[in-house]
Amino acid sequence: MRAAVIVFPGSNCDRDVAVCLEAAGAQVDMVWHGDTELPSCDLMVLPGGFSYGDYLRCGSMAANSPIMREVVARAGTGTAVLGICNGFQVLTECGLLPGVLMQNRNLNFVCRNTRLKVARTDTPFTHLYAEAEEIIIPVAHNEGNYFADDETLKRLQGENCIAFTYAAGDNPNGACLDIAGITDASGRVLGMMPHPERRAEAALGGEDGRRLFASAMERLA
Amino acid sequence: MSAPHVNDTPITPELVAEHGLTPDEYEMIVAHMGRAPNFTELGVFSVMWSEHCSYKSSRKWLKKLPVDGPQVIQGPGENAGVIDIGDGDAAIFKMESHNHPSFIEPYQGAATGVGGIMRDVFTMGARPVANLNALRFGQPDHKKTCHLVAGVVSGIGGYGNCIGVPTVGGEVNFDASYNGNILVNAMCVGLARTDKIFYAAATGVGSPVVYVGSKTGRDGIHGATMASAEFDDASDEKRPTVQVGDPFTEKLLLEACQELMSSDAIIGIQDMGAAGLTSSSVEMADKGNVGIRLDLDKVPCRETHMSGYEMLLSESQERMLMVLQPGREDEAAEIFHRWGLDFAVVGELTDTNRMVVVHEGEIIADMPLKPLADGAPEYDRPHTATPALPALDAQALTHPLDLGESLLRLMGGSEMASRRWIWEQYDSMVMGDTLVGPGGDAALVRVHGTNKALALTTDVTPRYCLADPVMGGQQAVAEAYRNISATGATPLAITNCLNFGNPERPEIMGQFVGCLDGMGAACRALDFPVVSGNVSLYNETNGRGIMPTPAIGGVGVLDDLTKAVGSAFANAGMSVYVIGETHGALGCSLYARDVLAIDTPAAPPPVDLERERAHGDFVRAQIGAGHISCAHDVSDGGLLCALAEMCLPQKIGCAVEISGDHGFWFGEDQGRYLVAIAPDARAAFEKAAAEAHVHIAQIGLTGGAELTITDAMTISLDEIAKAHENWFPKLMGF
Amino acid sequence: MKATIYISLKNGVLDPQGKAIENALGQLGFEGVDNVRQGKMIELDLADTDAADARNRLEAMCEKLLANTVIENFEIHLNDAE
Amino acid sequence: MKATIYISLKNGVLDPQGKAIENALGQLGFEGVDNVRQGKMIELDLADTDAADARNRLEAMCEKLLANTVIENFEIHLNDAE
Ligand SMILES: Nc1ncnc2c1ncn2[C@@H]1O[C@H](COP(=O)(O)OP(=O)(O)O)[C@@H](O)[C@H]1O
Ligand SMILES: [Mg+2]
Repeated sequence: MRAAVIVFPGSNCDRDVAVCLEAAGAQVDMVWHGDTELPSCDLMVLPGGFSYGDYLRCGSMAANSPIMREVVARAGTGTAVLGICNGFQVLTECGLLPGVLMQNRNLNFVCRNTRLKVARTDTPFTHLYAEAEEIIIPVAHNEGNYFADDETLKRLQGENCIAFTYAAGDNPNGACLDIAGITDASGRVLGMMPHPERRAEAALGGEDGRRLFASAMERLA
Repeated sequence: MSAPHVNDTPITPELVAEHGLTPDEYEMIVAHMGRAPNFTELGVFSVMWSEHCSYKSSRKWLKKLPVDGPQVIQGPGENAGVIDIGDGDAAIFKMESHNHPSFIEPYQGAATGVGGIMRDVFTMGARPVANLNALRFGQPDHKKTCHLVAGVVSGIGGYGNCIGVPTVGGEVNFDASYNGNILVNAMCVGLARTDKIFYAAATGVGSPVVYVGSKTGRDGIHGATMASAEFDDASDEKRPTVQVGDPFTEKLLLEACQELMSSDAIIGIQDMGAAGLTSSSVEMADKGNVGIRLDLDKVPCRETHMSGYEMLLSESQERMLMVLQPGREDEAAEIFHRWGLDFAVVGELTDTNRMVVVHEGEIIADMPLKPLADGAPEYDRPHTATPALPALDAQALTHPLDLGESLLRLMGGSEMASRRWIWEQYDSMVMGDTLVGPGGDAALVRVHGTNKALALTTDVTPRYCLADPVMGGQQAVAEAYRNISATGATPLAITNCLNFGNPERPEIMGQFVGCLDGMGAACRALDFPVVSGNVSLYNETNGRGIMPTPAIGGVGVLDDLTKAVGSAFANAGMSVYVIGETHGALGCSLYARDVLAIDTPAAPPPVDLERERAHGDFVRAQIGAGHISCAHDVSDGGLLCALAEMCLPQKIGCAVEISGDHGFWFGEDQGRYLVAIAPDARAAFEKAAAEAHVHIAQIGLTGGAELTITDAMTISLDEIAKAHENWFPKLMGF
Repeated sequence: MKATIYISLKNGVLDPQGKAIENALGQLGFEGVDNVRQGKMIELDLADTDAADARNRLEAMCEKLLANTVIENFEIHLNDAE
Repeated sequence: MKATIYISLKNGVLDPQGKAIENALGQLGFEGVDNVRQGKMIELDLADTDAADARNRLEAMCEKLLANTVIENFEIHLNDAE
């Protein structure tokens, strides 16, 4: 699998996710935001961090950077996209996924492990998880409170686009329907607030996140 | 046409005083200059000779600290200290205070404190890999406390999280002496290769002096002098000097500097911290024993009509000064421009040993460098030692609460309650190498791509330092040593941040001298030298000083991270031992303060440095041998609180089979650890202790969901956890 | 020409900051404060000299970047006076 | 009574957000945009019926909570009309 990790000024989980992709066996290209050329790849990754300082609205400026036009075009032809944390915010800002990520309910940044329920397993990212399996993945964000209007939420449910939810009682940010991650209808675009790359080896406390990269490796290669 | 020039301002005694200089100091300046300084020169001298930049009250005593060792690559005197951690890797670290700015504007004050200390570390070529902080606030119920806690914590997180460096540990105390003067000490640790370390010294006459980073505004003008001045209730008026941090720009600056550093274009580099352009250029030129000529018309400015005085003294953040190899300017400019940062050649090195500043075609300052850099007087301020206090006799005291109630009060009180509310606001995991984050003894951060880890901690117990500065100084170093040892790592070196009141008062100066004496002794005995540090004096409001607070930042290394042990019980059926003798020292203990409500001062627990070292060596060896499955040092709250802390994280209880009085359970005798030993390792562990002449005692067995002491106490972990976890959220309103 | 853009959350969109401010005001003893909503204000200078052009450009800036029209409304004020 | 409070950074205080927005607008091809400053706008309903009282209370709210007067200025608008 060839994966392109898009690096925006202010991205700070780009290396972390590249480490996990490589550990899973992928060949990784780091692509600078100002580039307009994207190498041919099977997966595009928008990493976590504070692109453009999270100024104005998280992800808003990154969504308008030159490389994103290319990412959106490629996504349109079926190339898979994974947006983690700030990457998820970019995906909603550029319209690849619906809704927005608002400030956390208690207005504080939150970094801790959360229990997640895997709600959709027929995607290239989640097929190695069991349906309704509970896994532990950390979050670290100030704006992870997923919001969409009722109609959109209904559609997400109807089209089985909710990939991960926070387990009951463990919603760290007030997200609607406890949403932690969503996909597009095809399942090839995934945006999620939790950071699978931070729990992908035993030394870091657990390996639940590793299977997400292994899934992608199997399905997208 | 020429506007009135600031240098037309006459130098009056009042102006000299406003610059924080004494009449004698002014006379010395005149003597160095061979004439009266003009207004700009006075400003430059005043910041360079401020307590903050010149260490004039503390230098004499700092010189006595041990700064050498085979592990030391660079001791105090550079932007940060550097130690060798093997395999060609170096750890670079320093701690610094941002106390006064954080009291005035907690968010920005704390944020810029974090930004500043990270620049100190990455100017030396390191990539920052961990941040820690040591915080002191006033009483929890003081009217300003919550506002300050909230602002400081989100400021630290706001900056560190954005730049993408994990905040992995720290400490927090509350005490009335900090009501009007909080302490915000930030520590940063970075990694570099030992052959790629950058220093501040500028060499090569004619080499270009280059300014990079953000533009200069009127931020924090006189910040350095403010940091050395006592607060009074009129300090509100000093507000417009607040600097605003921009972590996004700092992240770009970090990446751009790292990119340029991978070439050999840089001769010397220095961040613009306190006293900005002035101190960075003076220090670089002085260290290289050259002169410097600055052209202020080239300095990128954010505001119009800035005077030379303002540009020289501005403390705008996220800026660096570099001296480049001649001819490499374009290559460097390309990098900084690509990262969207300002880049300007603002001067050159000369052979004059003078600092000459040009603005609008005129020389506005021309000063000899040596006196600026190290001509400030060194004061031997009068100091009186803190009188010795009697020990507290545990036997003579009746206890108002039973063991369980006492335990709950301590575990759910301001000093011991969980700091989760704080650390969950910090990204402690970014960079993917945090093996142990906040909540353990020392944090463990893997050296990226290796099997090694750094062990990091900050420690000091101000109430001990107040009662007995020498013991308090020793204890702070010893506790850092212990926290690192408890993970299995080898303690290597420390940084410090020495927060004290007004040194012009002999009893405060006595505290300073005593603490340094104690620190020095402990560093020597434990082979734990000081490689960097910072002094913050005049921490007082309306004549009331803070408790002496010499915060220690300790760094150790674990060569094989698979050998690390945690501080929490992980399995039932383990034997629990206490290492070190327990006499029941209640003087200065939290129990004496919060349960017995004793307010007559008493001696703190004594530190026995020889034993401290023997116990540390023993614990590390036993961890290395695989005999110990978890280890925790015994500090605040004594044995019973330490036991509770080991039970809570994984909800594994403990049944204690020995009995003791309140002194035994809550005394804070030093040099102790609690360890859990698997049944099959007990014999080897006990044999090793006997051979090493280390006192150990088996006290109980892990298991269950309660903490029990036979015939004396049964308390569910849930109940302790509730008290422990609820205090902070309740204080902060959620 | 100077312009100010006011960006506010659409009705029905939850405003956690507004709620938090409302609670905090209550705790400080300010009573009778309701429906607190927090928005943004962006001030800028434009090189344009024609007001209609300026307004068109500002609208485009809002649509493209300054506001997230899924949840936000914007309002443009031109301070032509100056 | 409805009120709106506008909070902006004092002159001379660094506004990293404003600067970042200015750069982003430039990259999107919007030229001639300068001095972008970002501020806050807080809308609220007040139980007060007397405008002078309301203004006093709002001032107190700004001083105490809404504005960080170390670095920010505030401006109060009462929409009595409604
Ligand atoms: N300001 C803070 N930031 C991050 N972590 C903190 C902070 N204060 C305390 N902690 C963490 O809480 C734990 C307990 O702190 P403390 O009681 O000071 O530890 P110790 O007594 O072992 O030195 C430690 O892991 C420490 O790193
Ligand atoms: Mg400890």
